[in-house]
Amino acid sequence: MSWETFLWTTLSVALTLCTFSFLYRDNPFYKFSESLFVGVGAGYFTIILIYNGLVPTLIDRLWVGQPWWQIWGGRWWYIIPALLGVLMWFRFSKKKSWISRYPIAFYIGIATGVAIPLEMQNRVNRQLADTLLAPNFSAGFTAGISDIIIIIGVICSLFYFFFSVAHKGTFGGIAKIGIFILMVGFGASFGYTVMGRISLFIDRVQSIRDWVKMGSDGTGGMMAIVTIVSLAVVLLIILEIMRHLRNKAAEPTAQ
Amino acid sequence: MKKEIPLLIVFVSGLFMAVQFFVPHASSEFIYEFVMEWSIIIGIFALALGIWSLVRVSVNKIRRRSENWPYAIVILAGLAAMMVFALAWGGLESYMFRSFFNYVMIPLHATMFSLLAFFIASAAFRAFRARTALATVLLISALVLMLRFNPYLGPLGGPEAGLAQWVLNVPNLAAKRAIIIGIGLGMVATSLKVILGIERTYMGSD
Amino acid sequence: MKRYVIVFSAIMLLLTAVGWGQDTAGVAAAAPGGSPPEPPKNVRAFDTPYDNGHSITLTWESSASDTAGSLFLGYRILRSDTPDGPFVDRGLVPAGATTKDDKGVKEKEEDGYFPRNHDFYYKVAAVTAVGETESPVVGPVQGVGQWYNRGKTPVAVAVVIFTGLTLYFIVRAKRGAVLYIRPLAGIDAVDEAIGRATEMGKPILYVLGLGTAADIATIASFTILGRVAKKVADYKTSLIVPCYDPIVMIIAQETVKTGYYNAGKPEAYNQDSIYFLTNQQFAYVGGVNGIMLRDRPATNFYLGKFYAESLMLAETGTVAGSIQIAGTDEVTQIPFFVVACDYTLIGEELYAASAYLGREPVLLGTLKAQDYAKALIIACAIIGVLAASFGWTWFVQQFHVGN
Amino acid sequence: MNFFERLSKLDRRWVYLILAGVVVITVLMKFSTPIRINPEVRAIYDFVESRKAGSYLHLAVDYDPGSQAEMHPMTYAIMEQALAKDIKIIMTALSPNGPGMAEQAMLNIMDSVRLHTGKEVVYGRDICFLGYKPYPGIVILSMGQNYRISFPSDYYNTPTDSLPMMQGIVNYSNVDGIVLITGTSGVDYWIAYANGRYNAPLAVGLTGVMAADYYPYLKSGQIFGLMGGMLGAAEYETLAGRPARAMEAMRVQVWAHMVIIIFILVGNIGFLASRRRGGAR
Repeated sequence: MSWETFLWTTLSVALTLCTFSFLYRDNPFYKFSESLFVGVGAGYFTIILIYNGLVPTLIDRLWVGQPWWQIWGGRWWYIIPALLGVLMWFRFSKKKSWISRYPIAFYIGIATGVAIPLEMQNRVNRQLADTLLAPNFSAGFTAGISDIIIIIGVICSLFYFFFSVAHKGTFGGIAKIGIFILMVGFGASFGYTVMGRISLFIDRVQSIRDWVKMGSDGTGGMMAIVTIVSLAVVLLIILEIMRHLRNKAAEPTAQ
Repeated sequence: MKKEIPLLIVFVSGLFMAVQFFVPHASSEFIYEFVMEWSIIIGIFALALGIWSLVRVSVNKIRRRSENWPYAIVILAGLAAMMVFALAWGGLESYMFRSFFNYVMIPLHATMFSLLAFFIASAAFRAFRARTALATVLLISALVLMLRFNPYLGPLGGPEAGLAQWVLNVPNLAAKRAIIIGIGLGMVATSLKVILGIERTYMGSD
Repeated sequence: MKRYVIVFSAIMLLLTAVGWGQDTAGVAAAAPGGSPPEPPKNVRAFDTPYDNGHSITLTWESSASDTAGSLFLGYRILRSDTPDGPFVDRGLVPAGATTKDDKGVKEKEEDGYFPRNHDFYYKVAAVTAVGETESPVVGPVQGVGQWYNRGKTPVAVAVVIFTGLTLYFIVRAKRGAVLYIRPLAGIDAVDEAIGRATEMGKPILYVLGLGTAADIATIASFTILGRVAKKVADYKTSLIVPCYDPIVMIIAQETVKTGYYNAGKPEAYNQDSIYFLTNQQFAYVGGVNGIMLRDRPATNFYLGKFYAESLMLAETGTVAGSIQIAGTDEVTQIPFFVVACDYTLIGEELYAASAYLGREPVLLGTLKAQDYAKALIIACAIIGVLAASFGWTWFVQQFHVGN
Repeated sequence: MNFFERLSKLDRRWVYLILAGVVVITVLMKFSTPIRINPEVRAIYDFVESRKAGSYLHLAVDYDPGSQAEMHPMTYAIMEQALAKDIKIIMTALSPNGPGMAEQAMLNIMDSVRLHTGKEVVYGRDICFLGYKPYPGIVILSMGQNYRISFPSDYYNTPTDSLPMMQGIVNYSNVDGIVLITGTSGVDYWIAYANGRYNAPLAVGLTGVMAADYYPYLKSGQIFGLMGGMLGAAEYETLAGRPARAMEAMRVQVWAHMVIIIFILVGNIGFLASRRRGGAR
């Protein structure tokens, strides 16, 4: 194992431990790793947007190997969105910042215009069409009953979402069944997701284990670094416990 | 000029895109794709404003020596480092840029994400209490799903796995479907309000 | 010995027939010891309906050799510019299929370009281990683009009905009709939550989620933010809005400014409190979590698009002791908010919230339209299920949306 | 504050600490969870176990790197078992990213069998990997006729006929059975064609998400065995007496879930008990 990889891995293990310290409480180690992540993340995003966004969607299309001032050989009409983009920068000026509303209006108009038929189709038409099925009793009694429960469930839950009718009387009763069905669904969703999430933490524990292994299989220097980092962590924990005990002794006992 | 024209732009471009949906012809597809690229390009130019805002807020923090100001330096350093690594040395292939991505961003990303395991545990502990009938229903259906793959309790494909599958496929499906239909109507209503100019707070005040 | 020869030649023929590596299409071979398959019958080629024009649909009736248990491998689609060939292999369809769209992309300069308004001739060949038998040539046929997609008619009808309802109720509301709306716990809590922040002298945190300004959930969140900002200005509390997307940040700034302006306090508006944080999902979560634990906001709003971070934010907010009001259209994340937050706007309630907060008659009118649409959907569902149960398929088919 | 109230108001950090502790301990300790074996997994194990030395098994490795965490342990366990019993394995990969998975599994297993049993596994004599071809439906059909139609040569471009173990092996009727490990919907082709048209005995290993949908095929006898997800793999490792990767992941997950469930129960016991003591409020 090369020193280079080992040192980079040590850095990532250290940052991992800093982040986990958040579970105990906010502290300088977490603040550091969080700020680093925010900065590095924003920088990474910027670079990716320049190289994978700006260059292929705009620059490569405007300039096709000609002298830089001559854009006519490329797809010159891409100058229009570029100008719209530049209009956004009028926000840097206090007086003229309203000009930036033009590209925003365009952006919002496109987004909402696309959404109207698309969301109507995907969320309303398709979901409704999928509901219009005869209960399938040929697949067994339970299957048929389940189909009926689905239809009733959808209808009752929709009752819950009525805004302009008071949830009272029969209407309120149906809406009440609806909210119960919604809760069953929410519980199921929650329980279903728990399975996968633990493995994320398992993966982090294994990566720390691998790093310790890397150090103990490596040279004496690597071993020393692993030992120092581990001792530092243990020391910090001990200091924290002592601080905690001291504070507790100083406080008047609760109750 | 300041407000009427933008509202007109919203109306025209919105109506145009709504109609475009029903036209399968290649020329309509071409316009759709071109317009989507416009949105991407506008987004790229907007990024400059985003970065400017992050830098401004951080610099102000440092200048005013507000609480936790040293961490604003860390933010700026991280931002500058990534930009310099890539722009000065070899773009996306730059050694430092890639190493920072692999050994700083990826582990921080994975670790931050893995905190979710703990939050799930504490949320379950704190909130899954049989306080009301509704809360009890939520609790029971979550437990049914959590127990489904537990080898201490029964075989895979056994009755409780069947029950879990049923809860997932029947009441859960009904609930999801109703929510999705409602969301669809809400989205269309919101979009209509924006296109018609009824909802215009986002457009500024003057 | 003779057996080996037969097996060997059969293998060689199979290799030729299935044609990996080489384009040996069109070589129909008779095999010793077996008869070639029957060709597919009634091959038809026509312009694919309701598309952009860069596609042609082929249909046929199964070859008599395509039976269960047989060694039938599939159908090969062959295309040419002239009736006499040469024919190009356009792909193999597995046994049992009776239709195939031969299509490509519309960009001339790209691979897989499929010309529009161009004459083509087709053959369909039945392929077995023994050989290939081709149908007669059909054509000429052209791919033509259409100007209206009839498969989308149900969507068009739905949009027209819904728009009509919305306009009708807006007009009615403008004329002064009084509309009732039922109370919504999450909305009623907003005033209380802002008041609490004022009492405690602590800020309010408003998170717009991970959506871009092109997501309708984010747009809905802007409309809520505008109302919240007005109340915040009224109460003289401060507002923090960390953003995930630069355009979202810009629009959020405008929105909050409008809110302060509407409250008559434009001078209290501070642009720096609405800032861009970062565009990496978990870096953003880390940043927002940090704000929650350091600035200790009295109230957190999470309205917009949220993914795995929903629970991470809500749990940290609980630790910080904030009142939390959440709402998202991400169906998988709603349960986490329901479990961890004080108030959750479930699905459609998120889109209704701005009307609730603003209480303007015009906006309430749109809520009424949404309710009528739901009533219509429920009616269609009941009639449709009954129709399906009694075999009245025509009614059900009217709801089917094509591609 | 009584015990139950205290319990229901336990600081969240204790929850975190206990969960983290359980995960770390279960990752580091090498114990196995009592896995209850399901008949559909045992069927596969018994099938391989009852083969005579020198018989053939077709192992289809049709998964992508994305599902390797669940699928690799199944592949490894079956290969180890078969090779230890001198059963010859024919491997194919019909998912675009499958060949890399199959080759990795094969090379690792050849090494580990050599290491553990001292037995030399020879490519071409004991095991072979025919490679990848597109159009899974057609490939599966053609293999029912003759392996050489789709695979005239193996993954390494050696003519299939020159592999010693492939002498006299024409199609599915020459192998004792097919075990398919997959994370893709290609499983439908295998059931319809390999089993449906050629009556080849077929067993499947699927991702946890997919497994539930295939129990009907087990009932109808179209597949004779089924392993679902990490748990299925762990069951197989238990049967084979070599708890490994799946077992590690499984014991951690199972215990972590137990902790969460126990916390939910403890929270509720505390809550209900303190409410009863507090009387009607």
